[in-house]
Amino acid sequence: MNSLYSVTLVILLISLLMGVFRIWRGPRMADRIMAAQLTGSTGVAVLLIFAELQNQPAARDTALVLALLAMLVAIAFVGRVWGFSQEKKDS
Amino acid sequence: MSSYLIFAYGGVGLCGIGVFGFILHTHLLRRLIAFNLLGSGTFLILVGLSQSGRGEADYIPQALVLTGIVVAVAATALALVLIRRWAALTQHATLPEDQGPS
Amino acid sequence: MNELIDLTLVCILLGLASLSLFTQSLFRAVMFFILLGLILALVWIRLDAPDIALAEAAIGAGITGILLLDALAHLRATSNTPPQLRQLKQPRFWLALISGAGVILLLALAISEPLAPAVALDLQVSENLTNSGVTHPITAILLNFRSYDTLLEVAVLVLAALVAVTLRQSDEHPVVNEYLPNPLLHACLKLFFPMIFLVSMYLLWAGAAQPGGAFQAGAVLAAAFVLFYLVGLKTQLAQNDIYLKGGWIFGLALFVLVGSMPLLYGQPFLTYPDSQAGIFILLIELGLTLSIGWILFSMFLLSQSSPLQKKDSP
Amino acid sequence: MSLLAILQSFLLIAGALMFCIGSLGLIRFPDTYTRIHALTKADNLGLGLIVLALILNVESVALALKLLLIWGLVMIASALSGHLVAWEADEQCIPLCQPGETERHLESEDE
Repeated sequence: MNSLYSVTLVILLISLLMGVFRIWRGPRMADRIMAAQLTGSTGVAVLLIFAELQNQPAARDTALVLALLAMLVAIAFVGRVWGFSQEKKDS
Repeated sequence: MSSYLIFAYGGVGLCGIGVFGFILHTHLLRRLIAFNLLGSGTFLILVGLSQSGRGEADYIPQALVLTGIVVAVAATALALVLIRRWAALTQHATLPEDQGPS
Repeated sequence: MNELIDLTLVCILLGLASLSLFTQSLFRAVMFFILLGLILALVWIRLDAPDIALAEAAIGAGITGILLLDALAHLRATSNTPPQLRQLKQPRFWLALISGAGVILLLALAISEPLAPAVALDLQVSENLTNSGVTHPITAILLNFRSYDTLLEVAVLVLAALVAVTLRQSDEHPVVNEYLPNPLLHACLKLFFPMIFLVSMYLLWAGAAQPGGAFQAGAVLAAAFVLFYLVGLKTQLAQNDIYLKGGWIFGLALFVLVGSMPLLYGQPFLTYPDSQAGIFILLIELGLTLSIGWILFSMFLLSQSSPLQKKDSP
Repeated sequence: MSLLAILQSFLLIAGALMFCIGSLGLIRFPDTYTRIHALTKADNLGLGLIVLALILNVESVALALKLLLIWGLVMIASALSGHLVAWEADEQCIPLCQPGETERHLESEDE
């Protein structure tokens, strides 16, 4: 069973790296934010696997906190950064 | 090599990158990020090193680091207040000694 | 296999750290830094430190990211410094390189030979755990064995908030809160607010027996307050100085008050009677949670009150 | 190997692959609007399959509910952020990708 979890982890880490690539590449800020959102969800999945793999129940609580706060960055981005830069462009 | 020690060495790497970036960059926001990297590296060394000697979780450094993280985020927030005030007053996000002769 | 996963995590960590420092765009740097916080939370779980992982998840994914993004939006109007990596010939670069390499070398040398601890503190912790009023060692250390440290830490937080409030600009620049007029956002947040508060209180309550406690709960609570503010809900409470500063002092005052109660019975400061230690700790932790959440939120709020004013003539 | 274990391993690998496919979509799709599609699919289905696999061997109902709660929260959060990004992109009239155009023609927005 443990080796199965490890294989799942490796695939998830590859997915995480692809998300990092999209953040690096862009080209728009919105793409970076979406990639960050996806890596956040991948992180939640990794934490759930860690909880089983290491017999660490508190990892699930961490996943819960991460799931609750993952959208904060997106909201802050849409509300603050994006509109702001557009304003600057218009003027 | 135990996995605790691997992360301690990772913390060493973070500290080095943090110091490098802190000296290299002049933009204050980047310096703040570098400073935070240095802090995270220190936390990793602290927990990883003490646990690698014992081979199991060590609660005392963990409690120390927990306090440290909360103080670090308060320091970051205070630094951001200072940086924004500075930028509002001078229209620059760098310190005067880094702005060059212009 | 386990070492492979650890090595991969360390590589991702170092890669993200370098990317966040050496990418040219500042926005990208901030995004990588937020992602680094996420990876750090994973690393703390691998290090068997779930308490720190909880705090890191709440702080790295929540507060720090928002603080940096928000500052970034304001700093965009400042003079843009040219990308640093083009000035490779500068003496600054060599100084930075030598210092960074020196730090890595020295630290690696220092940790290559493990030190034997002089005092077996962990044994003392496990021996006294039954008298501490809680069963989770970290909460026992933070709020019973070393409660002086925690008290002073909260004092440091209050101090930071006080410094921030003295830097606040006068009332001629009132806080302008941009409002996101999206109905779906508000509907979802009506679901999320109670959930975040509930999780915060759950972490506080769980701290007695399992990973969790005042710091993690406070960080989650601060994220909830920031979310409140970001979507333009009422923050009149935070505009009033009495409530603002009262919230900072509340946790510290409660801590001192509860800590000095043993003085009435001739006991030293901050020593709880063994039978009621659990209740004392819970009371202090509740105050600390509210105060830490409020302090972190008001630091965010105070950084808002410094808008970048365009000068007509530089 | 019992039937349950086979089912579980299938679900785990399928979930992880779903995440991979989502990331791949995020890389391969040409513009912002199509990438939202990749984002939400990966979150919902990928995490959902993994959570289903983990639920099969939990010991208590409360734990199963916690896992389901995490899944639900991530689903709402990703749907919400996808919606917000699309809403704001529409507000700012970000152009759709035309046929034959690749993303390389777009200059980076924030530099």
